[in-house]
Amino acid sequence: MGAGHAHPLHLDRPSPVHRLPPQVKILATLLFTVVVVATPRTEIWAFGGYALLLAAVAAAARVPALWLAKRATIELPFVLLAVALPFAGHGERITWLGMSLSVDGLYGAWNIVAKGTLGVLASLLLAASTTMRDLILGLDRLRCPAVFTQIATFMLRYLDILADDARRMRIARLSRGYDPRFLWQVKAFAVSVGSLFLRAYERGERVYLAMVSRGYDGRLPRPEGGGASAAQWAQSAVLPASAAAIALAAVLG
Amino acid sequence: MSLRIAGLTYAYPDGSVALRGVDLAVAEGERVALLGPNGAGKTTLVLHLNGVLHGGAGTVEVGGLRVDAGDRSRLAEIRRRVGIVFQDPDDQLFMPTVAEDVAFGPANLGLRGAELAERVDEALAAVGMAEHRDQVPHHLSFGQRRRVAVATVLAMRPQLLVLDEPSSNLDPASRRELAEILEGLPVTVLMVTHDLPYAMQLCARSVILDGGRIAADGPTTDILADEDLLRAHRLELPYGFHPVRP
Amino acid sequence: MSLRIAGLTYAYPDGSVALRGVDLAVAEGERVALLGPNGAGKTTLVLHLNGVLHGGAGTVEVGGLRVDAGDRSRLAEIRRRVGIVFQDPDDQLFMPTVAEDVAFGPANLGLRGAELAERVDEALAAVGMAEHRDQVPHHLSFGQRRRVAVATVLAMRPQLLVLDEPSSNLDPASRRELAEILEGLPVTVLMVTHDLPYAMQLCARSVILDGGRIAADGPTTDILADEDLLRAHRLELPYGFHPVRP
Amino acid sequence: METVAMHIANGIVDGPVSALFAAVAVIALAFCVWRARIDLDDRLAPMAGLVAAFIFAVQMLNFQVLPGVSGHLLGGTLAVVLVGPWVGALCVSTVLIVQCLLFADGGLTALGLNITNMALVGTAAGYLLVAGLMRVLPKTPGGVGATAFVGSVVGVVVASQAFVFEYWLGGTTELSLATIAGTMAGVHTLIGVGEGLIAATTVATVARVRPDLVYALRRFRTQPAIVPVPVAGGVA
Ligand SMILES: Nc1ncnc2c1ncn2[C@@H]1O[C@H](COP(=O)(O)OP(=O)(O)OP(=O)(O)O)[C@@H](O)[C@H]1O
Ligand SMILES: Nc1ncnc2c1ncn2[C@@H]1O[C@H](COP(=O)(O)OP(=O)(O)OP(=O)(O)O)[C@@H](O)[C@H]1O
Ligand SMILES: [Mg+2]
Ligand SMILES: [Mg+2]
Repeated sequence: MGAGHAHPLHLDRPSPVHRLPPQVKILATLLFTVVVVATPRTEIWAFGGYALLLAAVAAAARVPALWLAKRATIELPFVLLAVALPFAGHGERITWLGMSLSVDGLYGAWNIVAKGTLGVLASLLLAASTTMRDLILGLDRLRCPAVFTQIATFMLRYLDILADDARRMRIARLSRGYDPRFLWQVKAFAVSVGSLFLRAYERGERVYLAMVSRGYDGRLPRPEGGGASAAQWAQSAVLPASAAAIALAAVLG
Repeated sequence: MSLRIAGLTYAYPDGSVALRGVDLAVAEGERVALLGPNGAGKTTLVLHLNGVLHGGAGTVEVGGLRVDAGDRSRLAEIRRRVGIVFQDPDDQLFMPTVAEDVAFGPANLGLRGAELAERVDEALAAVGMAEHRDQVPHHLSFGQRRRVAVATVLAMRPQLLVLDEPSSNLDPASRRELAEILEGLPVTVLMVTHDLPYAMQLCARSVILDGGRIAADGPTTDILADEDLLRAHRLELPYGFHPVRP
Repeated sequence: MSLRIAGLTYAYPDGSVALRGVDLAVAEGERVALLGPNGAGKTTLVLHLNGVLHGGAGTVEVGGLRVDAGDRSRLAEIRRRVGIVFQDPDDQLFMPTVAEDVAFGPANLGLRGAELAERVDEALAAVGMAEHRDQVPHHLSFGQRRRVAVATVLAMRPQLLVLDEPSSNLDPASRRELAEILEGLPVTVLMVTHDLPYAMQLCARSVILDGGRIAADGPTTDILADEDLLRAHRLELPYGFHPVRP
Repeated sequence: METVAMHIANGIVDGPVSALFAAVAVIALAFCVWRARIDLDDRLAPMAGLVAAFIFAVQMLNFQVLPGVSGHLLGGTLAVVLVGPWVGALCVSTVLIVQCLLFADGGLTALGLNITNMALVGTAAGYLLVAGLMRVLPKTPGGVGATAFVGSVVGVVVASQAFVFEYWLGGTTELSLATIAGTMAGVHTLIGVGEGLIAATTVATVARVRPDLVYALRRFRTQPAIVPVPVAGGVA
């Protein structure tokens, strides 16, 4: 986690989605996910519609499908759970290819896979188009209490320091003849975790003092402007609004 | 901006005592060198000047304002006036790019827009790092990081400038250029250094700190001429250096 | 232990090119100073000498063994022979106490018990840090940390000793004591420094690196006497320094 | 059966129950923010950030508990010992919010559930145990380490049972609750042991070198500012 406070899921692209202010993206993602989760699981076609909406956003954000697919594997434990459900579920059962499956379990599996996948994809698109610092700025503009953004700012800074110190300690050890194959023992690992923590803390404390010395008062200087224009709110409202339209059509139709 | 320290005492949380009653007064516009062996307490003293460290006995006054950790608005005012260049540039740089890091301080002072950009450009140009403005600070060489660290403080235009070993890791030309910048600034300067020729060049007055106490205070030429005094505090003029009056 | 570098080229992952074809040979027992402006690539070069950085073009050979990141056992052998004192002492120190940190290297070389204790005591005594042996390294002053960093490497008794700005942040007496230690060691030394008088005192030969290329290589007295050459690479003798032949 | 990892995804628990727990989380966190104001001085702010970063980093390490079952650490008890219950709950919540938004880990609509389980229930259980144990155990690095270990195991298991309760209220598929409860408890005991070991060494190291940074030790300190380092109490 280094340059420009990008994070492993950030894709640096010049796209209209990347240029949207973070607060409108966060809100759009949240509303979209709420609509998805609120849709009854029997409205199978509605979920297809949501998937198309996300595909359009991905295209606009210039995020490749393969990239999304790979990152979406974070959801795998839940997919595995879903696979088990038709066997473990209760109630009415049907037989398919010689297996006895619970109908409720089948719907349950579909529910988890569909809503889970759509949720993960929406979050991935947000992550791909927003840096960690922008996210914190966005939360700040959404009036998230300052305690959270302050902790998050420091967390961000410390992630850099932890990674940096872990790297420095590794180089220092290697340069003095350490061969991890022999000495990888629980104790050595535990000691280095403890001292990494302390080291990072004390470095971070000094960095914090340096920030305070230059007038830091708990809030990073906001880049100027940064408020979202009406057009930008409208652009980002397209996603949750069309999702809501699909949901209404499905439930009423 | 004058500085007045009285009876300053400090121990770190682990119990090591770093300052044992320091008294020091620096008049407005003076340039003073703070000399002393490793572990003398110089950095600890520096960190008291804007209240970054506090909690021991004694008082620090900057331009007539007493540094008091409890009074946040006064502390903010003091931090506006006192600029500290830390000994380790990695402690000083934390923003994602060099330019943002230099802008951090002035932005906290309320500067915006063209005025802010001008301050940043000016400070980066002064240390010769203008062409690195968009790089990540921790991807620079050590000496380049120190130069940026100096720029972050220059950009705030402090009235009391405190530098902790500013010349270390600078290449010889940058070392001289920094001396020229410091000579041209109409501010009070307190400079910690192990580089006695540098102290001689820049500061008319020197103070020796050892074991957390002031051991000597006087004109730099007199102090550097007193071999016994220097030897008693692990100071000595470098090989090949022949002091000449400036 | 001889050193031979041929056509060494390196770019950091973010694309900045730090070395552009460096050729350098150092004979066994020689002491060579590596000079050059900030950002010249000196540290980058140093980090290649034991394979910490690798992956560019060119070759590095230490005592006839080629440094090759793929061959772990040979790399371990090379790291046994090459001792590097990093520019930033925080890069070097990581154990919970000073004594454990100094013992880390020799213990990896297989030393145990009394022999190990003796190495540690000797190295700490050499840098004058024996009384701090049970302290936490990052609770020391910057200069004290640098001295411990030197001790961690001395304790390994390397055959090729590489020092990246060893004298920076040291008090003048420690600076001289380090020079005396280095003069007394019968090993090959490559020393990066911005302290030209120090280079003059310790190294008969100097090499100037600038922009990732070797710009000059010759006797230190000749190089330091060539004002145009020095000026072209942001080097200059400090104020008040009059070179005299040792 | 495969077991749900700790971060609940969208669609596992139904909408109304998710909304209910979102409300619970907001109210409880508002209370924590109010109480944390008292604790959060100049020094605690960076400490809270580091604890959050540390939890964030260890939560990224998913490790195999049993074949086919992986879990990760929660870090609630570690946070409580170092920064106290109120700031601790905020640290864990911050990590959960950032993970959910930037790492797609845990569903956005399940955020209330995840915060309730990991930042509130797990942390509270850990804290109560730590507060109790610190009365009887020695106030040494060893003592705090042992406390952190026990607190972590219990905190993690209790947090996993909170999920069982939520699933009982609003699970989208009917499953045998006894099986879920049993599996969750079993798996999370193992996770808890791993977590306990990391928390114990970290806390013991910090307590040895910077006792002033350990919240759980603060109440018992006689002198607030300068205390000689206590002799290490036998924990690695
Ligand atoms: N964070 C810390 N915790 C505990 N002790 C410390 C800490 N920092 C410094 N010390 C101790 O306090 C004393 C003074 O340290 P300080 O850093 O002020 O020295 P200094 O004069 O700046 O030395 P140098 O020239 O090496 O930078 C030393 O004995 C040092 O070991
Ligand atoms: N981690 C890094 N990532 C990217 N670029 C880097 C990194 N470290 C150094 N550089 C760049 O590589 C070049 C050489 O850096 P290096 O640290 O080798 O310089 P140096 O000669 O040691 O300078 P100094 O005298 O300031 O220590 C510089 O231009 C620097 O900006
Ligand atoms: Mg210092
Ligand atoms: Mg360097």
